[in-house]
Amino acid sequence: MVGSPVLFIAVPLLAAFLIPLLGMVWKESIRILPGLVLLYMLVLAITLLEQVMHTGTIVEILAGWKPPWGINLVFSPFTGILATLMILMGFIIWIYSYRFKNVDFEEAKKYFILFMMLVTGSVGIVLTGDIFNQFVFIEITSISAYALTAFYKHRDSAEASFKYLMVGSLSSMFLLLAIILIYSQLGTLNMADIASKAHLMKPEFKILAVIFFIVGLGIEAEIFPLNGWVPDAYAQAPGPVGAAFAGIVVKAGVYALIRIIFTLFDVSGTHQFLIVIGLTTMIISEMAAIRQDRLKRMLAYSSLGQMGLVLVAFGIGTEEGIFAAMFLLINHAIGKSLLFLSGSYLVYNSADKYISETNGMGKFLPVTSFLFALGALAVVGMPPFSGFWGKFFMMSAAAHANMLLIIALILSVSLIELVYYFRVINRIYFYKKESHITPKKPTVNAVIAMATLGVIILIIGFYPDLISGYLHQASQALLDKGKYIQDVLSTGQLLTH
Amino acid sequence: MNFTLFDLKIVEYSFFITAILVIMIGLYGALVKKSLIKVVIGLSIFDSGINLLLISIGYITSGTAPIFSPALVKDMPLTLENIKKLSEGMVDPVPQALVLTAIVIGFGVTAVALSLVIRLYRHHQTLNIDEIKNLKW
Amino acid sequence: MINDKNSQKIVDIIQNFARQHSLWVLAYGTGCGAIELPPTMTSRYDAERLGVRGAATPRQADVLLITGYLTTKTLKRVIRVYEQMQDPKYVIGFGSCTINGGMYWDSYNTIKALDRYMPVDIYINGCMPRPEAVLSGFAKLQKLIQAGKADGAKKYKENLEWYRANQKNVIPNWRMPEYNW
Amino acid sequence: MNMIYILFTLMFGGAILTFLAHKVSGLLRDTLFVLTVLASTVLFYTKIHTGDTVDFSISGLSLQWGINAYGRIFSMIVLGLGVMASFYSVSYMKGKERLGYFYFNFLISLMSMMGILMSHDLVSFFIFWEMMTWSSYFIVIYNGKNVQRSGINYIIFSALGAYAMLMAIVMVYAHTQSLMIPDMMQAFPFFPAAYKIWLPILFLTAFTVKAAMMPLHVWAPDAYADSPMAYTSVFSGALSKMGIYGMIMVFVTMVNYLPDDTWFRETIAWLGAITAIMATLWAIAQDDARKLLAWSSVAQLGYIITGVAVGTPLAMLSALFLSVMHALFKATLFMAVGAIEKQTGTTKFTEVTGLIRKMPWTFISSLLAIIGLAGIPPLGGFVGKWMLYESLINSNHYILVIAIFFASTSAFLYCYKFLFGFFLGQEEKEWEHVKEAPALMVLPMIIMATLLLVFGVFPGIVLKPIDLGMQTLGYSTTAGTFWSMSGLFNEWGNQIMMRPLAYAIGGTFLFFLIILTVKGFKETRYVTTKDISSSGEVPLEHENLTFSEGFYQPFLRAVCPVMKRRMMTYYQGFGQGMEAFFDYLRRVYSGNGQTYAIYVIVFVVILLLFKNSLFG
Amino acid sequence: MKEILYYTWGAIVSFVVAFSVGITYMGLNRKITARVQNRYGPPWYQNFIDVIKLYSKKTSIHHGVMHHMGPAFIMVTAVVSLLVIPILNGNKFFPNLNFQGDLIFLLYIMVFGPLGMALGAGQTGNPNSAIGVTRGLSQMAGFEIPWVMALVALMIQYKTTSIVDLMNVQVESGRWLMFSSPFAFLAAVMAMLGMFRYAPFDIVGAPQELASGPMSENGGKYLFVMMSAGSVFTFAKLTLYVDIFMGGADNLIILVVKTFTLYLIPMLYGITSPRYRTEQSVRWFWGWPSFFGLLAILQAALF
Repeated sequence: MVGSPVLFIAVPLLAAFLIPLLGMVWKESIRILPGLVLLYMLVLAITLLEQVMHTGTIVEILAGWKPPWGINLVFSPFTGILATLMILMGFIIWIYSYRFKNVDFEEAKKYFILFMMLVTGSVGIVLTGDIFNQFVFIEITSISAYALTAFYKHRDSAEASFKYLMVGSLSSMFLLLAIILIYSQLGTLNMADIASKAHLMKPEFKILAVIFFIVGLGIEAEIFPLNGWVPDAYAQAPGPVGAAFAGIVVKAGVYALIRIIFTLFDVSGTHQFLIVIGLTTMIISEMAAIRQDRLKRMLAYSSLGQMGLVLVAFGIGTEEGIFAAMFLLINHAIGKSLLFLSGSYLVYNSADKYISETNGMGKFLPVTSFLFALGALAVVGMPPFSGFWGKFFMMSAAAHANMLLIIALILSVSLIELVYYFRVINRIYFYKKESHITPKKPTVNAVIAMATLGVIILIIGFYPDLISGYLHQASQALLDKGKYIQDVLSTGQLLTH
Repeated sequence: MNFTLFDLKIVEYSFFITAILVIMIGLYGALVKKSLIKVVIGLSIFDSGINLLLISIGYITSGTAPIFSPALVKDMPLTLENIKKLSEGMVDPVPQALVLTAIVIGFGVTAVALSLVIRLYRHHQTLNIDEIKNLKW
Repeated sequence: MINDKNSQKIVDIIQNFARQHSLWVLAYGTGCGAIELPPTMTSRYDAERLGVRGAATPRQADVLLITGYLTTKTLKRVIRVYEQMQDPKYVIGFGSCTINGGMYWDSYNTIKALDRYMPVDIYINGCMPRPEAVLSGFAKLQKLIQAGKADGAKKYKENLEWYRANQKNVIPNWRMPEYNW
Repeated sequence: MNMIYILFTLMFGGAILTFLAHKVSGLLRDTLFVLTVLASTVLFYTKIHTGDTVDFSISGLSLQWGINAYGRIFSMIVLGLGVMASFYSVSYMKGKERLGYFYFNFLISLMSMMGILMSHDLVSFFIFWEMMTWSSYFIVIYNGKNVQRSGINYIIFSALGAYAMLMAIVMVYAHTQSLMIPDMMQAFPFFPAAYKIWLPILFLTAFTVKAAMMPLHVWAPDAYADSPMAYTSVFSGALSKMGIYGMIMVFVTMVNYLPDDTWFRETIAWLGAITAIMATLWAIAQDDARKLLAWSSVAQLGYIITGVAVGTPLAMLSALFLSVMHALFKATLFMAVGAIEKQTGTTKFTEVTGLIRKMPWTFISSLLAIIGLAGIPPLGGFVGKWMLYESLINSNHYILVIAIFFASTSAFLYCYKFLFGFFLGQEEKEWEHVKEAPALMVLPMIIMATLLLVFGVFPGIVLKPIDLGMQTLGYSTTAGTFWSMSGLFNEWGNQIMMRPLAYAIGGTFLFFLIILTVKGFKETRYVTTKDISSSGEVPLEHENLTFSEGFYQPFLRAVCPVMKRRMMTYYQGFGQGMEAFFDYLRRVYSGNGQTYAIYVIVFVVILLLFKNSLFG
Repeated sequence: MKEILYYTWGAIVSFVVAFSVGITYMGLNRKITARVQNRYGPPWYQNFIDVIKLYSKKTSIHHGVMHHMGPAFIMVTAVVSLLVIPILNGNKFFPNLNFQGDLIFLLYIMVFGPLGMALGAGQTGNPNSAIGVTRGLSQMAGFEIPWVMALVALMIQYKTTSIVDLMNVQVESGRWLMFSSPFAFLAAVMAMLGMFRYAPFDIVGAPQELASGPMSENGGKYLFVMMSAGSVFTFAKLTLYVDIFMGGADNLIILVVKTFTLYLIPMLYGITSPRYRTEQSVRWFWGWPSFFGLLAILQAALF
């Protein structure tokens, strides 16, 4: 064993605190350290994942308290894949932002601290087995996200951040309420324990708890009425942060929501609710996206739509559906991050980030533009890129579950998505550059980061078997509630002996 | 009307009622007031209300602190029955721990919020939330 | 067989007969004479019984009818029309204006003798000639054709330089394709 | 390794290598491009035999590639046109920008077309279908003209079709648990009633989009006209045939099993006929050759669709034969337009006239192609049309045959306009410098035009593989009953022998041509087109008397009632309405943080209020 | 080889007959027109003279290869349609290719020539020619509709697309199709008005407007071939009508009588009519004639 899941939280957190200290000694270290940490985590995650796929879930107990009482970390195939994905995205985004704020040491320091916090929080959300612990991680993520959103002083980023904060703090209170409810009913905070005792809860309280959870976690999962902050935050945050939101934070939010709905309670109607809310999110945000005139807002709205799609896929509830949802999640993480990363270079030197300002960039930034197009094709779901498989598996899962109307709806919404992405691609390649824009060449590290994402898209597109085996196991792991409970609780018993 | 019962209930529910009142006040502040400062204050109040609610769950009327002091334990052997008996009148400590964490988080959020308010004021020269709408649709 | 002299003679007779009885007329309505053509063609005099028939374009026409005075400006067009016609082709000068200028004898911008500019096979006298005169002119032309004497086109070809000089003399801006026959 | 894998590897690898070679040298790129097409054609025809299959699986989906006789009909079009167009485009695209991009997408679209023909399962079919869509889309916008109009229209409609197909595919998959097309065909009769209606409709949506059928055709004229002519020949000739390919499969395997398939067939047949009529009328109204040919393509596909929908053996034969012929003559014509565009820089009839003496070979090939397009004997187009009419009459489609006939009679108008506009009319000084297009561009045109003539006199050459393909589809053999090497028969036993008729036509023509030439040979002279009998007036050098503005004004006045409304305006209205609606809807994101907070509370309240109905 | 010679011989014979009959008809047309206009008129053989004269023109000009070939194209239409149309019942005397072609081939070969000639006319560069061609093509789109409707009606009624079969039907039943399918006959005759391009449908060559339209640059031998083709084609068309509507003919005399009777219709209609504009003409054909065509199809489909 190379290490245990706790390292995923401890190491980056430690790194976050070490950055300012090391920065005093060697300025370059603040850039190198996060990368090293993330690389280590990535290696660790992949090793652990491989192990988990063969031997089964790893449950780590913190501070020696047995699971029903203490905090535990669960590295199951499901959580493991998500954590690996997040760390991978974190690493790629680190490569991309290695030269971020090259001249401004203080700013860069802040950025890397907050970024590490963000990764810590998100990975923590996924790995933890305790709802209150999850709440804390959510808050860590949120606060660092607020700060990262407000990173640029000269833009309207404070406004975006404040909106995020208002909505975020409101709903975190609801999350707390939900936790209170559960605790008052069951007297436990451990997820597995809650899951095993959920039937003891009064049904009204259970529903109430679910509702509060949905509201509390929906903010990070970006479901419809709670996602007003998303376009603002994505658009105003620095490019890599936007990518991190799309690639890391949302995934954590969706995970939390899915965990609550699939494992904690078996309230009837939640799956249908997921579908309804996912469809609503998708439809409204895609409709908003097509009318955007700013690139990043468009990408943000599109991100919302994608997450809606993921929620619908989860809502199907069958193993196939979850498999498809995971596929879509991964595709979205990779594709949308690529779009954010390359998109921020396409509109690098423009103040307002209008889509029209990407005109003619294909000539000046060929690689970036190509990768943007690739990302767009992947997100839209054009074969033979990765997005297609996700969409296809999702469709066939829905068809197996006899949800044809939903497929039709999703497809018609996808049409909208296709239109606005192709509009941008057209602009990039076939319009004349606006004279006041000076294109900014991407730095080498940025190109490497983006190209890595592009290559991943192509690989998954041509050879989906690469990940589908893992994903099948992950979806089985999510569905097999009993095994989860048994894994977590039995570990506790094993340790006491 | 059963006087004693009512008397007891009102004490027991008073925490809840107060907490909900505080939450409502907080919501009013956060959702209706136009000044950013007042919104932040409202959020804080809302926060406090939730914390109050959280504490009230673990609270038992006229309970004792959840500490096994030597005076309390005296010479009792630490069997499961004894612990159960002892802890009967005790207030549940977990909500309190949670609340402590929540307060800290709330503090952090409020601090970030206030700093954002300062930034917003510098940027927009106003604290009216309706005028800070550069980002929309 | 065709080269045989006798048969060539027979062929000539047939051809001349056909040419004589099928006169397709391009009536270039230049002057007042054009008004005399409708009575000639319609039921009162009915030139069609002689095989005389209007042709729409010079390419199809056999006879060019110059019905009256020609201004120098019109002359250019007439020459062009004439040159566009196919051999064998005939020109009928119509009215005294084409002979000697008639009442426009001292006009500065009409030509006086059509003969100097294109070969005229038949003149029809009068100012204006009545349809009877026109028909008699056609009959005369038919006789000429039968005798093989209506060879204006040949004359034109042979004396092209002379005609051309005369034409260029009166037409100031000569901008026409050369008649490279 | 299986030959089929090698074929696809070759084409895909060739595409990527061509793309990369663009950075190295132009010659290498062109060579690689042509070699890829040639090599894959040779490989396909020598090493891959009818019935070859290869199985593999992706993510638990078992897939199969292979080729059957039916696919071979279309592969003939795809690869044939591919070879022709590849030679052509090397010359045509010389000196243009982004050639790596162009050739890459060209090869990808060829590959995906082959993929469509060789997919025996629905997922690879869909994948190749979408690849075909995006690769052709990238070529449509290659010129950068009307990108937002033609490109977006194309992609919207294609995606509409593709998504409809995806829906159908997942429906089939969910129902049969198999992705194989033969499985689907076998299972179709046992599908639930609703599936039986919806599956054909969904599939047909996809296919008719590509085949540019009436309500879904609006993308086609712009897309055909705006892509580079070197590709349009493939686009209109081969890519649109993929729609026909799919349609035939749907009709043969699904519509046949519908409980009431008559109205279905009638509807599609009529839509095809209406497409033909309307597109013909619009083609007549065009002043740009590319637009004219584009509309004409739509019209021709209308005939084919009608043939497919009628579905009798003779009609199917005619549809397939017309597909091949349409590929030949429309590719020739688009190439001719490309040659003219390259030599003169414009494709407007109102700008170019009198090229016949400057570009004689282009003229001859477009003349033959136009004769084929108009369906005039003895060229291939006539054979197809003859079979179409006979099949319609034999199957009692009385009014339909009139509609088709009207379309094809009106087609003479634009046929003439095309030839007249470019090649005839007065020869102008402005175009005096124009030379014949390079040999690489002319040769493919000549070859295809000659083939058109050969196939017209000996239709059996083409009908033989078509017959084999139709046997794969479950038709009994039609050889002898409907056609022989140069003869055609209808169901009532009436016949037409192309060879003696062609002799008669050719003999008469030659005889009178000789008379015309020999008679007075010395006294016949050539005069320029300026020397015309225009009332004795001499046109000046810069005066162009060619009649090219408002060419068919009287005819268009006669048909104006039906041309007042364009399908496009409806779509535009719909699109604008939708966008306005979206604009209204997105105002929920008001930009005010407090509003968002209120949304949170309202969301909670709603959930609490409806908690019983939601989570009961 | 023997076959080819045989058919060539048949073609030459039928060409000669068609030429002489057709050109006589055109002369008669001029004569009758003159009499209607209260003139004496040219002799009936006037058109022979015209044709010979045109042939004996010494010089001629052309504007290019297409222009040169144009008349040959139209001759192909005339001759090949004559070859496909059986001239007498039972294919007597005039052996031709009528078993090799059917009505649909005929419909298409009938536009071969006009299109070819249109190309020739186009190459002249004369705007009148091009305008004439556009008018002609437009009008063709007009009259082909009732014409095809009539033919389709016959085809579906008698389940054949062969002209010979239609003739045989009439011979066997002893009833002419013009009586058993009156609407088809009506539509076809109305279409014939357009086909012959006499007034009021003489918009193509309208001499007063277009200077004889497509032919305006043709003279001499070109006009000769075109006129001959016109006369042959006139005869071919009339024979076709007689064949499919009037029971064909057993010998030439009957054929001449029948065709001339039929020929009187467009002739007399033309003499007494002014000229339509193009769109009026086109719409006219899509009006009543097409309605009759529809009726014919209904009749054929229902009874």
